[in-house]
Amino acid sequence: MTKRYTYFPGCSILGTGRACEESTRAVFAELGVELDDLEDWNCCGATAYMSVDEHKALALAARNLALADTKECPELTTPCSGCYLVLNKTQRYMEEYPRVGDKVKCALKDAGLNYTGRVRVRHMLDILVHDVGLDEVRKHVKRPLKNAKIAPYYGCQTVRPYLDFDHQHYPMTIDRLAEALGATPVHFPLKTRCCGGSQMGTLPNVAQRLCYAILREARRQGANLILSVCPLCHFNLDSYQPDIRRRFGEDVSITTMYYTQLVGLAFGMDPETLGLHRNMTWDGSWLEREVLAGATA
Amino acid sequence: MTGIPNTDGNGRRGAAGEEIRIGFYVCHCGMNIASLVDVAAVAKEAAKLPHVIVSREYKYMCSDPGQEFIMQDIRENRLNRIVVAACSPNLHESTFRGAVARGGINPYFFQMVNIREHGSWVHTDAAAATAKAIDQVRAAVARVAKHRPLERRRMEVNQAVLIVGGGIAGITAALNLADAGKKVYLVEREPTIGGHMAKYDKTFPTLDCAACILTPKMSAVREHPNITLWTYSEVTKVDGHVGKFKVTVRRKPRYIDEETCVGCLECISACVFKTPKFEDEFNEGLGKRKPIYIPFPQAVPPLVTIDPETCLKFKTGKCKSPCETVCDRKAVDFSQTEKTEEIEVGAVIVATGFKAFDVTRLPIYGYGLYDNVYTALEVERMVTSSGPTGGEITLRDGRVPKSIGIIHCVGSRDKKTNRWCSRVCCMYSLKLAHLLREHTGADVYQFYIDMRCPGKGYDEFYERMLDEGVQMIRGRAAEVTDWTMSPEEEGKLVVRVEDTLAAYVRRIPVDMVVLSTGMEPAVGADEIRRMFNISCSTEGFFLEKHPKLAPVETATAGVFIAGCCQGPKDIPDTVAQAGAAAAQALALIDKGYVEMEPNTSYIDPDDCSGCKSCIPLCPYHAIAFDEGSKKAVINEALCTGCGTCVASCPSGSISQNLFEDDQIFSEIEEVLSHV
Amino acid sequence: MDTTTRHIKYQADCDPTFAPAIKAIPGCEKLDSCIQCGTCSGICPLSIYMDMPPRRIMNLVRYGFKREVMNSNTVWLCSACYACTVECPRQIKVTDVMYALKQMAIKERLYPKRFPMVVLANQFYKMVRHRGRMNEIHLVTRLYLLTNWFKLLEMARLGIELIRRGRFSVKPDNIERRAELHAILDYEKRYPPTEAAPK
Amino acid sequence: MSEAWEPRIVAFFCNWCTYTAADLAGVSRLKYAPNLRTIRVMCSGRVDPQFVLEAFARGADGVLIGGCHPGDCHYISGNYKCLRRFKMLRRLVRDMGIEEGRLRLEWIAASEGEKLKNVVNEMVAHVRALGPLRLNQKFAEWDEEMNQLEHAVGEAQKAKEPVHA
Amino acid sequence: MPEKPKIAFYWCASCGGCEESVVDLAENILDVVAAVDIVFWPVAMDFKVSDVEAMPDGSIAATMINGAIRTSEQEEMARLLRRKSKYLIAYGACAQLGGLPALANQFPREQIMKFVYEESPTVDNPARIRPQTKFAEDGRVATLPEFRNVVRTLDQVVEVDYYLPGCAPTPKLLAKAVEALLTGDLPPKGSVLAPDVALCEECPRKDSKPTEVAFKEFKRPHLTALDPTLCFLAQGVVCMGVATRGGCEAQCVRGHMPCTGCFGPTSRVRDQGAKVLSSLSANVAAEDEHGIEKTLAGIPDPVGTFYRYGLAASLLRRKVSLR
Repeated sequence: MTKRYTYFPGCSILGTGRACEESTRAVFAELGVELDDLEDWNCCGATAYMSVDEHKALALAARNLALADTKECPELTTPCSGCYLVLNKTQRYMEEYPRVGDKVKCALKDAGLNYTGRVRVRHMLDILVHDVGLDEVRKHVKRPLKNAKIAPYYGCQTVRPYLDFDHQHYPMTIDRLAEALGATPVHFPLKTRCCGGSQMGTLPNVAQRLCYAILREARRQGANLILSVCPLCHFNLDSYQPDIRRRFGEDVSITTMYYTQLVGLAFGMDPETLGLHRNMTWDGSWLEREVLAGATA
Repeated sequence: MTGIPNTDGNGRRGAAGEEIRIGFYVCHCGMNIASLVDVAAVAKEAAKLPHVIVSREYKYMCSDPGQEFIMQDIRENRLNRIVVAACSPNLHESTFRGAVARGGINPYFFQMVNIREHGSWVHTDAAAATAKAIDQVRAAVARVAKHRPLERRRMEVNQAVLIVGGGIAGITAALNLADAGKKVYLVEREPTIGGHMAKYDKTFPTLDCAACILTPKMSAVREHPNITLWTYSEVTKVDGHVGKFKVTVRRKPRYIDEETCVGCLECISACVFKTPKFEDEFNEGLGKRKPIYIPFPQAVPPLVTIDPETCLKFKTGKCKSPCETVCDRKAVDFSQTEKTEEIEVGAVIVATGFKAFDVTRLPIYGYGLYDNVYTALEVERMVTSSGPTGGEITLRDGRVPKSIGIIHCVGSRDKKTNRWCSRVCCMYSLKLAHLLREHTGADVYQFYIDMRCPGKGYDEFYERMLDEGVQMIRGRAAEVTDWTMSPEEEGKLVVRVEDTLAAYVRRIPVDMVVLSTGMEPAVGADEIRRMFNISCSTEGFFLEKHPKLAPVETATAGVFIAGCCQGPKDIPDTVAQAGAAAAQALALIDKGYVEMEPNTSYIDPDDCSGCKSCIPLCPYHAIAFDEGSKKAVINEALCTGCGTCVASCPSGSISQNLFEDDQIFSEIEEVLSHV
Repeated sequence: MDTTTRHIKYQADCDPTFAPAIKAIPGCEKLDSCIQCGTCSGICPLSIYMDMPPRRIMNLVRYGFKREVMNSNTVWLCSACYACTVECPRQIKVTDVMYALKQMAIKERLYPKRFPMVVLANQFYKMVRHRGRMNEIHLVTRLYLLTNWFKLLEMARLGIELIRRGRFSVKPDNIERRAELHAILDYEKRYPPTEAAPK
Repeated sequence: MSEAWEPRIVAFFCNWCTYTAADLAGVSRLKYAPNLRTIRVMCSGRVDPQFVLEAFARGADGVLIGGCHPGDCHYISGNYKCLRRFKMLRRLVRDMGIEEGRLRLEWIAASEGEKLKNVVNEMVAHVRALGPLRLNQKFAEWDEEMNQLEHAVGEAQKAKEPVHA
Repeated sequence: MPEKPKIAFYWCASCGGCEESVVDLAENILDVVAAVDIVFWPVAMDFKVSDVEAMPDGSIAATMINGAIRTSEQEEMARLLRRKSKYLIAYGACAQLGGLPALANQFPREQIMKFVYEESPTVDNPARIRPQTKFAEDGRVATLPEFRNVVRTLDQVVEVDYYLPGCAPTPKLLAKAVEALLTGDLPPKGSVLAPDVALCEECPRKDSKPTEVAFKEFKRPHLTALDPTLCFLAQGVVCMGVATRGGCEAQCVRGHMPCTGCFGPTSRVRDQGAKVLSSLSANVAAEDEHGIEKTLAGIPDPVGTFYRYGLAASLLRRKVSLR
């Protein structure tokens, strides 16, 4: 059974988030899910656009919805939590506030686009766990990750404010996914706490402190791996570990990866294919040391 | 039952030949009406209408002088119809009918026009509001000309009362009524009466022991000759109406003969399960019970119950049943089956109580995730000396807590869960703070949004807690977590909160968190509501007839409500309301009869073709087919006057008193006469 | 030296147009129902850095303390994690209120000078308007050039790492139909909000 | 009438829910359009389709029926009977060329003063947009075709009168 | 010997069945003829309108007009006969209620004209010629009556004294009416000369109806095999008998057809269709909106079903033309 979704990659996927893209495509291809790229998509506007002009922010994101509206499959999916939130919010606000919705629709119409409202924005995690299903995932597992102790990190915009398939404060979706891969999820009280997001660029002391707390707590709870869902969260948690060590004088280093990379590893895929070499915290021996050795031992 | 005929014998198509003389009165209601509606214009227009002899305006028509005008005009101007334009008929229709009757004419020669609630209070344009008032007056004048004299019906009232729910409300009401000599049926779903109150240790603000004040009342219920107590039973069907409700009660088998069991509890010790193994509902799961159990030692009736879900005899059929053999009175009876009882009562008091908020709906407070997060009800059981821990406050790992955080408003004042204030949580949280300090000496923090202590001695109690050193942090706890940032937080739960009065975000490490859960409508409240035809608010609490003036009556005559099924309240208020409900029920049945509005439907046998279309439409089965005459007949005693059959009769052969077709047609005609 | 200052607010100090302007923005309509419980501040991961907790901002906005709100750093610390919005017992969309305040501040140039968040937002806005997509490297470079250029040096390590791992995309990415995008974004210019939108 | 046209809506409210909701709207001082003319019945089940047609025939621009929410009827199920009749009546009325929006059935509980206000305002706005129905005036217009004849016959009669005299 | 009372018959918009029903008096017609003088009966006897015009006003004892009023000529005749008659009797369903011709009130005149003269499959009229009210050629002028926009009952045009219901009235009712006229034993003016109780009372299937009939579906009689002894409503077939005056002796039901309502409502009902609608829909079994709609969909044409005879006399009278 092939399932098809309209795919919105998002800007960061083209740069720092390349590995997220690579592993997502590889894993979904393996599971027989087709991702049909949205042609000529534009930036969703992220948090910054909303700060400057709300109408433009909604119109900007709505262009993508209008493009998706013409696609055969009205389910629009994206690997980036920020994009997921913005597209979702745009759609809901257009419905909830007809005044705004009408204006945005007029703007779209002026540019020759039409938005009917049939598009449904889905998170890739939702598709993996609910549409594909954990049973199907389990079938593809060739390398159960017995020794991996996972701190599942959902971040904020995946779950808030629109998550409808799990609890927003203490979700369990990744925990269940990790179990399906043979790994052990640990209790992780900070699983939905913000990593600082784009504040990393503007207020590094603040954002790094937030990441410090997350990394530290993951180790404290006995994890040897943080799984993240969003390219930005992953970037913050993965790339700044040396800075955090310097700033707070504590070694909080821990391997981090996208959940899709872990799924790929369990499926027996090559780390290179999954873009693992692009992660700052990736160390080629990790798999050998933490997972395979443990599994055979 | 006596049904008094409701027609005057003049026939239903208008009183014979009398001249119609209408008096019209418009009320200023101080400035409530007159500030927007031009009452003088209304009176002037009314004066021009057919049959109107007198048209007056007055400042307060409902006052004694206002009513006196009507009576005087009836006498002096030989009026025989009265129309008053004032407030809602729901408020003063009966007042004016009384005046009309005292004036010497039938009280149903009266029609009221609502120009306040439906007029001056909801409109802003004086001309439009006046025009509307005039139209409605015109309709009333046209209608009242077609009114006929009617009599209220009297019906005998059964002298028994049904009380649904055996908590403190049901118990209070039952004892009040039984002491007054009335027969009471008390039906309780659980194996024992006592309700939530039986689970509490001490009661605020006096800190008297709940059991000490409740258990004597429970025994009194059991011993009262006028009370029939059916526990482990549920109402399944209700028919009839005020004065004569027919109620079906399902009595679940407890596999113990109630007559012979004396409550020696030998059977429990004899059970093949040597140690209690199953979750004990009464102790909120903190303790364990056996398949054969008694909820708590002072349970009433003091009978054991066998739970077929856990009993081996039922599960496997292979138990030697030592319980059966040990009982020298042979009270254990595995062959027992469900029984149904049918009773007739004159009035009903519904006192089905509440359900504590399910804290798993708010995972942000970590219940179920962290061992040391408790609900208030669990802690209540824990501090009780007869509870599962014998009154010892220990955490699940056996430690005695040194610091405790009590979080208010869990499932209250929160639009995501329950919007309303549960009213008792502030006070019981303070009480628990006191008890917990008393038992453990721990530091206690209260996290509250607003401290609500209105009640006799309540604020004093709050002050006493402040004096005792309970720390009050004004802020809704944002989360409970075990994530730590500093050594002193290690191994503790951290409550993260903004102390809004200090304007700092604080992290308070505690050993134990208590969630002060709010109140929700009880499980099954919706079925009860449907059975007894009670309205409910959007939250699901039963709706009283009037929030101020009829707080224990419901929209259904003869059905009263008491306690938390009507809304969250504390024990004193519950008891007061239960007393009020008992008094109302008593007033109803002690009178011996009820008077009912005469707006019943009737069929003219000459007109009816016997098509039977109306028969299935009557929700009260008041219409029957007379096999002799081959016509439909309405039993007036059963008719409640909805008029559904009237609207449906395809040959127009059913009429409704006070809502005759021609009366309504003339209203339609008149409200549109100026279109 | 006497440094005592007088802290009193006269009603005339409040701006009566402030709250209505904010409440008119979608998402901010429930502002008045705030009960000052502090859940937003308590759950906010960044409130510990704010000079005024979000709860206080809510109160100041609804009663018209525009100057005080605009002088505070609170809105610029908000990272839009939506925790406050989700947890608010009155279902006030606190994040949207923060956005509304940011928009107003940027429009009226009322933000604390050279606050990096504002620069970031503006640069992002311009870049996306121009190209249709955002390039992280370009954005961050511009941000540091405009605010604190020697930060660029600090970032050298990270930059080199990113290049090494193939995550450094230098080529600015453009969408094809930019005219279409501009038509959408300039809609308001063509039809100012006072005029009725054409059907 | 020379005054500008104002929609006239005849409302049949059940005593227990919607009439009481209207009382509540009053007590709460909610403001709504003054175009309603209310007729109180004990139950929405009493609303005879004849009443609705009569109201239209007498010149109503809209008819609003208000009852208790399903499951909340004071008389157990009168509102269901009303709902069933309404479903058929609305089809009939539509087939007779009267726009559906002119006939509404709304469940408004005693506690829903706010809903009452909104329903009335919405309906008045909707009927206003539809324009006048005013069947009574239409009947008069239709019958005008006969009046011309009556006039002509009258004239002819006058001319002939001497013959019979 | 006193002069025999004068009687007139006239035929407006109807099928002619009412005229037949007079003949259906069979040999009894001789008694009638013996007792009265028929002074005007276009279908059977050669009288001219001018003869009637010549009569003194009020000189005819009773005139029975059948048919609805659709044309200006019918209006003219109704007025003339009204003036000349002491009693004017609306004879039959069309005169009383509008009858089948009144179903045309669902369509505007233009639509009817267009269909009849242009679109009907049996019409060949390429020039789209339509009848004119006035046509002049060679100095001669031909006129036709005007076709009205509204079909009317007789009493919407002139005052009516009595109604003889039915499609057509039964000879029994006619004979009774004539007898009443002759003896002067007349009910109050405006009465319908038939029992004021619904048809069920005299229906042979009355006893077969159970007391609790709730409709799960509505069946259409021509699509269903029906029990010839069981009440139609009990079988889910729309029978208007519950809302229709008796007096016909349930001839249709005896012929295994449900009542379609030609005797009109009882005196207590203003709108027969609304009443039967009320009764049938209230007795639908479904409780949910969807189920209710599904059941009621079994009556695909409510106007045609509930107002087969009564549309002109109904409260709404005719379809409002949509703008």
